[in-house]
Amino acid sequence: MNVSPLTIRRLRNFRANKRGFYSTMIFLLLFLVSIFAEFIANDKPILVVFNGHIHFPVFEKISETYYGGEFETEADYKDPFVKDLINEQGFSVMPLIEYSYDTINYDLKVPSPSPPSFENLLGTDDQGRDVLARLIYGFRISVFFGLILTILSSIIGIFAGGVQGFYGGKIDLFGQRFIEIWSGLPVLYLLIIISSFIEPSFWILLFIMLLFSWMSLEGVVRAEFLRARNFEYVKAAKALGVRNFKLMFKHVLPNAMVATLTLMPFILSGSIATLTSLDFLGFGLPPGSPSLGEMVAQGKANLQAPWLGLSAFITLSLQLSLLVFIGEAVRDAFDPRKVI
Amino acid sequence: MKSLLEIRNLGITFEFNGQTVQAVRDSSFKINKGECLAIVGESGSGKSVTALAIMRLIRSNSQLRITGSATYEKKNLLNSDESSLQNIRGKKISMIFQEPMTSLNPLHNIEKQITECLGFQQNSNKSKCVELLKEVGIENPEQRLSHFPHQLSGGQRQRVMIAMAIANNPDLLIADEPTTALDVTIQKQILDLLDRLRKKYKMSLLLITHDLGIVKKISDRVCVMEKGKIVEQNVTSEIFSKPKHTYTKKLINAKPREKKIKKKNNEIILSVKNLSVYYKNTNSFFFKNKNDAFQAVKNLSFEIAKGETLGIVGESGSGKSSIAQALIKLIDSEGNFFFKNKNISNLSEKNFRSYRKNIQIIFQDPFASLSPRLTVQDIVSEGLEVHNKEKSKKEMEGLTQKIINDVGLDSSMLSRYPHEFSGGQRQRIAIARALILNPELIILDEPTSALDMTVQSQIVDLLLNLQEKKQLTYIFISHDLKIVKALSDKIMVMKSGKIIEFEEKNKIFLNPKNEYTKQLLGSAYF
Amino acid sequence: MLNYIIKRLFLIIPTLLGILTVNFIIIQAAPGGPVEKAIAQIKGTEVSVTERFTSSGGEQLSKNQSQKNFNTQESKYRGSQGIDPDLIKELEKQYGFDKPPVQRFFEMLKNYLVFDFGESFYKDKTVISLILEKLPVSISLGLWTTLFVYLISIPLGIKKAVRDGSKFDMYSSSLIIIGYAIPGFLFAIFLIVIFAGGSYLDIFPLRGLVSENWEELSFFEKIIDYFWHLALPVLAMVIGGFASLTMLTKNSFLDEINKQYVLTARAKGVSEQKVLYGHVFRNAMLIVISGFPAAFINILFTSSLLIEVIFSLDGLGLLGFEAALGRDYPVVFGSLYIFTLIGLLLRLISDLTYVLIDPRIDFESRGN
Amino acid sequence: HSKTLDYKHGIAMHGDLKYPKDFKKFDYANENAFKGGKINRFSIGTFDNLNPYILKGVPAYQAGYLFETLMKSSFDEPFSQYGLIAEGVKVPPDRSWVAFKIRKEARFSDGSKVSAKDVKFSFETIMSKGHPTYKTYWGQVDKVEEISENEVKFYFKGEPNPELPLIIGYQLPIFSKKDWEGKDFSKTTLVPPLGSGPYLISDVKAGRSLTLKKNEDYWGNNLNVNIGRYNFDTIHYDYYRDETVALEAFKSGAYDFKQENSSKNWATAYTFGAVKEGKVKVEEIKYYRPSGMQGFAFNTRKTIFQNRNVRKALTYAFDFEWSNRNLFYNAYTRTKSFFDNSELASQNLPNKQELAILENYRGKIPDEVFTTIFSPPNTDEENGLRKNLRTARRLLKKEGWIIKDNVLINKKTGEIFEFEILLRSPLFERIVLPMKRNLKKLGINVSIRTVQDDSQYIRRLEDFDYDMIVVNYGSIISPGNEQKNYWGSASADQKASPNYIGVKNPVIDEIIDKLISAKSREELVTYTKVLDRVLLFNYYLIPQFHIGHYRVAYWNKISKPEVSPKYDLGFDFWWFDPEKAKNIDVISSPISDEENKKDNTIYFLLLIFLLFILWKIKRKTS
Ligand SMILES: Nc1ncnc2c1ncn2[C@@H]1O[C@H](COP(=O)(O)OP(=O)(O)OP(=O)(O)O)[C@@H](O)[C@H]1O
Ligand SMILES: Nc1ncnc2c1ncn2[C@@H]1O[C@H](COP(=O)(O)OP(=O)(O)OP(=O)(O)O)[C@@H](O)[C@H]1O
Ligand SMILES: [Mg+2]
Ligand SMILES: [Mg+2]
Repeated sequence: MNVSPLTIRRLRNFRANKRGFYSTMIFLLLFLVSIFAEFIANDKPILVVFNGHIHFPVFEKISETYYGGEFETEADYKDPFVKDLINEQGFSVMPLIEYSYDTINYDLKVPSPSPPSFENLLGTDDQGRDVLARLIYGFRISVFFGLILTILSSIIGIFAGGVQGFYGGKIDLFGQRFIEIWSGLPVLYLLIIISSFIEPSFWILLFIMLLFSWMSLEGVVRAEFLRARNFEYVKAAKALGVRNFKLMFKHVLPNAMVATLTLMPFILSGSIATLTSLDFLGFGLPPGSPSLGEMVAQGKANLQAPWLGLSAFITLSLQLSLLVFIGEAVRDAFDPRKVI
Repeated sequence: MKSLLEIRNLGITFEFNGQTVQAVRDSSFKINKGECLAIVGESGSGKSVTALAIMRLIRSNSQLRITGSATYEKKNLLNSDESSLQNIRGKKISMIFQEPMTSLNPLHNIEKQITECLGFQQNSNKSKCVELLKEVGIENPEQRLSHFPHQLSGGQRQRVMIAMAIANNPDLLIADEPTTALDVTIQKQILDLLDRLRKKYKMSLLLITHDLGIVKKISDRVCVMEKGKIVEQNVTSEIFSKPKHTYTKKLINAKPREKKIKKKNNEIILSVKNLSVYYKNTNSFFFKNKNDAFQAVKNLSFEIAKGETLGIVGESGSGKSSIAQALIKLIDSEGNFFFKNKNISNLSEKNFRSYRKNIQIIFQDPFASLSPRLTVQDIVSEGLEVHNKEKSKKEMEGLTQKIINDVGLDSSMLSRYPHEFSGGQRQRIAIARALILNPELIILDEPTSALDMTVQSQIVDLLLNLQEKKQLTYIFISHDLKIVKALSDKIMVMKSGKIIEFEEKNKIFLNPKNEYTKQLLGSAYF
Repeated sequence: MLNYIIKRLFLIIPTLLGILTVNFIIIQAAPGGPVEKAIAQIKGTEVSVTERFTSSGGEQLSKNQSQKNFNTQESKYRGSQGIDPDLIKELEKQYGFDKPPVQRFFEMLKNYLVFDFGESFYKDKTVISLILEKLPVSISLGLWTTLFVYLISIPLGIKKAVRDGSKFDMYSSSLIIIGYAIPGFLFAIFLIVIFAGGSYLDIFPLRGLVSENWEELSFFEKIIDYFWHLALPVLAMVIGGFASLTMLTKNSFLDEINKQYVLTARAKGVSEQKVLYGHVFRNAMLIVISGFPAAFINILFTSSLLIEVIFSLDGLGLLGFEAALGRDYPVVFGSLYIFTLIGLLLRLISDLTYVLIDPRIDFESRGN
Repeated sequence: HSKTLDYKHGIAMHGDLKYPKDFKKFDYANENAFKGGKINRFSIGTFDNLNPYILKGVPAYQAGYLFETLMKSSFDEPFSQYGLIAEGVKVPPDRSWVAFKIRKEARFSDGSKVSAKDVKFSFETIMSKGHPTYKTYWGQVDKVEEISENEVKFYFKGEPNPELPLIIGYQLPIFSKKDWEGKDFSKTTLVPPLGSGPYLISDVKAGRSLTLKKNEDYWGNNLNVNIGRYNFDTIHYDYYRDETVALEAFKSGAYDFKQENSSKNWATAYTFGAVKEGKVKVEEIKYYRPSGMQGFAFNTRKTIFQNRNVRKALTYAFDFEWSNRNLFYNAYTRTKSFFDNSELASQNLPNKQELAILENYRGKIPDEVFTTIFSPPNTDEENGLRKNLRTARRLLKKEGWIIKDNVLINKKTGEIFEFEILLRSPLFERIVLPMKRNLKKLGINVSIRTVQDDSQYIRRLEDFDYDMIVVNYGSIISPGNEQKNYWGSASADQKASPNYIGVKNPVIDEIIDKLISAKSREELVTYTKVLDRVLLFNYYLIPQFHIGHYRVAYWNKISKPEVSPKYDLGFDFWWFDPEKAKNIDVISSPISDEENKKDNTIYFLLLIFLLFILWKIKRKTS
C-alpha cells in the first residue's frame, strides 16, 4: 500500500471534522442496512427448513403447492395458512421486520394509518403497510438515486462548465446558448410524454433528471474557471507543457472546487428532494414504490397520524443532514490550509 | 536611546501533520527610535515569521504557538486585543511584505489600495496617492491609479506596497526584502526615501534583506539569524569587520562563483526578431483598437547561442518579464522568434507543447506560480509526468528528491503545500520545477531575489554546473548586478520596452556606453 | 467588451427561437390537449391539477367537490352524454387546432415578435394580464425570501468562516442544515396547524396576501396586514434557503481568508469588518454575487407551487403548473417567452458582473 | 291541439305529482325558519367568472343563485317539478313539446318583468354562446316559440325523450334579454349579471371570496316552492386551495358548514375541542338517491376480458370488507346494484313481471339471473379471501388459464394474463394496491398507472386505451336515455362515449329501449331492475362501494328542518339560529372579528419585538 503523506494528511483532516466523521459512519451504517433491506425487512423468511430441505425464499420463489397449499404461485409467507403448512413439517426464520415495503398488514386492529405498535414499530401508512420497512427501502432508493444522479451530473456539469470557462471564445459562446436552449426544455411535458408510453421507472426518472440536473453546477464551474484560468500558477503549469485537460482538472479545478464541493451535498440532497417532490406531485415512481415523497404526501393528507409525517420528515432530515455534514468534512480534507 | 520595540524570547512553532517546525527560537532584540535594524540570515531562518509575529499576522489556522513578548509602547503586542492592534497596524507600525506580487488585493485598483491606508482624514486622498506613487518612482502615477495589480510589473507592485507602508509615516517600518524586484537606480531612490523618512519623522526601520550591500549602507545594527535563532547581533560595522559566529562569517564571505567565459559557440539556439508585446487596456469598457493598448515591449530583436547566458537587466517595468512570457508563449506577442532555427512564434499550442520541455521558465513571482492545492512533490514532479511518461514512479520520486536537495531544501518538505514555506524556499521550489526537466533553454525571471548569499551561491553553482555539463542556455533576468555579472556572457539593458545596450558582459561592466547603463552601474555599488 | 455585448444581444434571437421551437415540438408530442381538457369539463370528469396534493382523500369519484356540483343531478346527466364529433371539431377550431402545426407555430412567432401573446384558452384574459395579476404574490414571496436569505446567510457565512471550527460554527451549521432538510410545505402545514388553525393558536391568517377588508385599512394597518399575511408563507419558504448560501459563503471565505492580500489589508490596520467585507468579500463571492441576477429573477418569478397552494396564494407557480397540465398553450408559451427573454438578459448581465467583479476575467478564446 | 290541454302546476317524470295544485309548502320545509343571519361557507379552488354557463373562465358556481329557473324540483319525489317562474307547464302525452306559462309576478332584480322573450333569449343564447355541453344537452330541441308575452313553447325533434321537458324546466337559467344587450355572453365577467333569484352578489374578490346577500325585493318569497327556503340573509364563500388547510380553517371557525367526503377525515378529524364542547355538530344525514355504481370497469374490448367467467373470477380479488375496515373506518356499504340505495335496485329475486321479461332472453343471459340475488364475493368469514381466491383460481382454470412459473397463461394460446389499471386519482392507489397483491396470487401481473394529467387521461378514455379503470356511473332516481350511452351497442364503438366497458349486447339494447319508453313508474322500475340484473350478472365491473348518507359538520348556530328530504341535503332550507348562536362565541360576528384582528396584530408585533430583543442580546454577547 502506498499511502502518500498527503493522503494521510487528508484522512486526518477528514477525521478531525468529528461531526463529518461520525456522520459518515452513521450514513455508511444506514446505507449498509438499507442495502441488505431484503434481509432486514421482508415478508419472506430468510430461511425455511421444510421437509428436511433448507430454502432461502429471498432468493428463490417457492410456490405454495410445494408446501402443500393449492396456489401454484409464490407462497405468501404472511398468510397464516401457509405458516401452518410450514410449521407442520419444519420451521422458518423471519427477518427482524416481518414486512416488506409493499406488504400489507392484513390483521390490523385499527384502521390504517395505524399508530406505532410492537407489530409495526413506526405504525402503518394509510394502506396498512409498515412505515419502518418502507422507510428502509425508501432510504435506499433515494440514496441510490441521489448518489448516482449527483455523481453523473457533477461529472457532466464540471466537464461542461470547465470546458466552457477554460476555453472561452466560441466554445463558451455557443455552449452557453446551447445550455440556455436546453434549460428551456419543458421537463413536465417530457415526463408526461415519456410516461404516456412507458411507466416511469427508477432509471427513466434518473435519466430525465440527469438531462437537467447537470446544469446546476455548470454555471458556477464556468465562472470559477473563467477566473482561475488567468491565475499565474495555471500559466506556470502551461509553461511546463501540461495538456489542457490536465491543466483544467489538476490545476484549475481543485482551486475552483469551493463552490462545487460546497454545492455537491446540496445537489445530492436536492436530487433526493426532486425525486421526493416528483413522487409527491404524482410524476414519480410507479404507485406502490417505497418512496419518501409518497410518505410525505401521506403525512400531509393524514395530519391525524403524525407518525407518518414525522417519520418521513426525520428520515429526510437525517439523510440530508448527514450528507451535508459529510460534504463539509470532505471539503475540509481537501483544504490545504486546514492544518490540524 | 529609547527603545521603541523590544522583543523578548520570541518562539514560534508550527505544528501540522505530526510534524513540528520550530521557525523561531528564543530570539530577543530591540529597536530604538529612529534606528535601522537589519535582520539578515539564511533563507527559511525565520525572519519573515518574526516580522509577521510582531504584527500578529501569522496565519492562524495552522496549529501555531507563539511564546515570548514584543513590547511596544509598554504593551505586549503578542497578547493585546485585535482592536488595539488595528490602531497600531498601518499607523504606528507598518510593513512591507516580502512577496509584493501576491500581497496586493487583486480586485482593488491601486488608488483604492493606497487610499485605504490613508483613512478618511484627508479629502485630497487622490493627490496624496499620486504624491506617494511619485515618491516611490512610479511613472505616470495618475494613470496607474486606476490599474489593477495584475497590470503592473513586479517592481511596480513592490513600490505600491512601499507606498502603502509609508503612507502614514509610521513609527516603525518593517521592510521585508523591500527592494528585491527593483532595479538598482530605483532601489537607491527607495533607500534614500526611507532614509529621509527616518531622519524627518524619527521613523525606525526593521530591515530584512539578503543584500549585504544595503545592510552595510543603511543599517545601524544587524541581527544575524540562522535556523530560527539569532546567532549574533551587533553594530553594523562590527559585524562586518569582526564577525564572530561562523554563520555570519560564511554569509559575509559568500560570493557567487563567476562564469568563466569560454570561446564562443556559434550555434544559435534562440533568435528573436521584432518582438512586441501589447497589453489591452481592460479598463476601458469599449476596446477599440491597438492604439488603445499599451506597448510593453517594442520591436526587440536579439539572439542567443547555445550554452550562453543572456543577462537582462533594466529598469523596473521595462518589459523584461513580458519578454520572458512572450518567448514562452504565455502571452500574445507580435514578431517572430526561432528556436533552433524553427519559427515557433506562430505555432499552435498543441504543436508548441513538445518544445515546452526544452524551454522552461522560472516566474518572478514564485508564490503565485505554485498551485496552492498541490503539494511540492506534485508540483516538482509534474513536468516529468508530462514529458517523461516512460519513467517509473520510483524514478520520478528519486529525481524529485535529488533536485529538491540540489536547491538546498529537505526532501521531508515534499509533502507540504506551497504556503507553508518561506519566500526563498518557494523560489527554490520554482527553480527545482524548471530544472528537473533538463531543458535546453531556461528563462529565469529574478530567480534569486529572495535568497541569502549562501544559498544564492549554491544556486548559482548549480546553474553553472548544469550549464557546463549539459550546455544549457539561460536567459537570466535580474536586478542583482552581482549575480548577473557572475552568470552571464552577454547582457541586455532595457528601458521602457526597448533595448538600450546589448553587449558582452565585460564590455558592459567595464565600458558602458549608454547614459542609463552608466547610471545603473553607478548606483550598484553605492 | 462592447463587441461581446452586441454579439450576445444578437444571439438572444436564435436562442429564443430555439427554445420556442424545441418546446413547441415537445409539447406537440404530449398526449392530449386543450380539446381533451374541454371534453373532461363537459363530461364533468375534470379533476383539478393540484388534486394529488390538495385533496385530503375522498374515496368516491367525482363526488369530492360537492360544493362544485351546484346541481348534482345535472352533472350526472351531462356526463352521460356521448360527445358529438361535430362538437369536437368545433372545439378544435376554437383552440386553433384545425390548422397544421407548422402554420400555428409561425403564427405564434409572428405575434410574439410584436409581443402579442394572445389570450388564455380558458381564462378569457390576456396572457400578460394573467402574469401581471399573479405577480404581486410572486414578488412578495420572492422579494422577502430572497432578502431574508441573503441578508442572513451572507453575514452568517462570513461569521462562520471567521470562527471556523468553533461551537458557534457547529451549532449554526446544524441548525441551518436541519432547516434545509425540512420539506417546506410540510413545515407550512405545521405552521398552519400550530399558528393558524383551530387546534392550537389562531394568530396568523390562513390564506391570501391581504385581508378581505384591505381597502378600508389605513396605510399603517395595510403594512401590518400585509406582513401579517406573509409571515407564515415566507417563513416556510425561507427555512430551507439558508443552508446552501451560508455554506457557500463560508467556504469561499475560508478559501480566501488566508491569502496574502488579506494579511496586507490587516497590516494596513483596516478594521476586521472592512477586511472581511471590503477585501475578502469581493474575492470570495464571485459565485454568490454573480448569482445575484438569478436571485433577482427569483424575486420576480419565485414559483413555489406548494406554498402557494397551501396558503391559497395565486402566484406564478400555480399559474405555470395549471397552464402546463391544463394545456393552456398561450399561457405556457407566452410565459416561456417572457421569462426566457428576461432570463437571457439576466444571464448576460450575470456574465458582465463577472468582469466587473474580477477585471481579470474575459471571455476570449483561450487554450489553443 | 295545444289548446285542448291545460297548464299544470307541476310535472312528474312518471306518474302523479306528490303535491296538489294548491300545496302550501314542501313537507321538508319549515315555514317558521328564522329569516336572517349570516353563514360562512367555503369552496375549494378558485374562480374568475360569475357566468357559470360558458366555457371560458373558472366559474363561481354560487352565481347559480342569481338565476331562477322555470321549474323547481321537489326533493322528496323521484323526479317531479313545480312551477317557479312558470306558473304552469303543459306537455302532450308523447311529450314532443313543452310549453310554459310565465308567472306575472316574476321579476328580475331590477324590477323588470320576466317574459317569454327572455326565456327564448336565454335558451338561444346558451345554445349558441354558452358552454358547448349544452349543445349536446338540448340538441333535441328543435325550436323555441314565443306563443304570447308570457307563454313559451319548446319543440322537440328526433326520438321521443320524455325527460326533456323536465330538464328544460329546472335547468335552463333565465337571463334578462335587455340586460345582455350590448354585452358578450361568451366573455367571462366579474360584474354580476342580472338575474331573478333570491340572492344578489354583494361582494366579489376574484379567486378569494364571494358574498351573496338576500334580495329584499325578491319576488318569489311567498311561492309554495320557496316557503322555508333561502333563510340566510348573507352567504359568504371563502375559497381555499388546499383541503387540509380548509379543514383547519373549519376547525378555527372560519366557516360554518362542511360536507365531508373522506371517511378518514370523517372518522378522525372531527374530534377537536369545539366538537367536544358541542359547538360544532357532526351528523350523518341519510338519503335515498341511487348511489350510482362505482367500480373497476373491465374494458371488454380487450381479449382477456371478453370471457364472463374470467371477469367473474377477478371479482373475487377485491377484498372490500378489508378495505372498508382498514381504510375507510367502515364508512361504506358494498354496492350490489347499479341503482343501489334506491327502489330501483334489484336486491331481491325477480318478481313476476320481471321474470316475464327475463324469460324472453333465457339462454342469452346468465342463468343466475333467474335464481340468485346478486351479491359480490365477500370475505366476512374466516379465511374468506383465501376461499375467494380459490374460487377464482378454479374459474380461471375452467376457462383455460393455468399458472406456469408464477404467471397465469392461456393453456391454448400461451397468452400471458396481465393488465393495467388506469387511475385518475392517486387516492385510489390505496384501494387498488391490495387488489394487485391478491391478483398476484392468481398469477396475474397488474400494473397500476395513475395519470393525473387530465388531457392525457381523457385521450386514453376517448380511444378506449385502457384495460381497467375506475368509473362512477352516476344514476338518477329516474333512469332514461343515459343508459343507452352507458351500455348501448351503438355507443360501444363511438369515440369518446361513456360506454367504457364496451358493452355490446343485443339483449341489453332491447331492455334499454323498453326502459326508455316505459309508460309508468312501475314499468320503469321493472325494466330498470331487469337491466340491473343482466348487467350485474355479466360481471362487467367489480362493484365497489357507496355511502347512503351525507356527512356534515357545522358550527352549532344553524338549524335544519326536522325532516330531511329523501333525495337531497336541501341546505337551502336550513337557517341561522340566533338562539344557538348566542351560546357560542364564534368568530364570525363582525364585532369579535374586529377584536380578534387587533389581538392578532398585537401578537404579531410582539413576535417582532421578541425577535428584535433576541437579536440585541445576541449582539451584546458576541
Ligand atoms: N504556514 C507555515 N506552516 C509551516 N511552516 C512554515 C509556515 N510559514 C513558514 N514556515 C516555515 O518557517 C520557517 C521560517 O520561515 P520564514 O518565512 O520566516 O523564513 P525567512 O527567514 O523569511 O526566509 P526567506 O529569506 O527565504 O524569506 C521556514 O522553514 C518555513 O518553512
Ligand atoms: N496584464 C497587463 N496589462 C497591462 N499592462 C501590463 C500588464 N502586465 C504588465 N504590464 C505593464 O507592462 C510593463 C512591463 O511589465 P513587465 O512585467 O514586463 O516589467 P519588468 O521589466 O518585468 O519589471 P520588473 O522588473 O518590475 O518586474 C509595465 O509597465 C506594466 O505596467
Ligand atoms: Mg522571508
Ligand atoms: Mg518583472
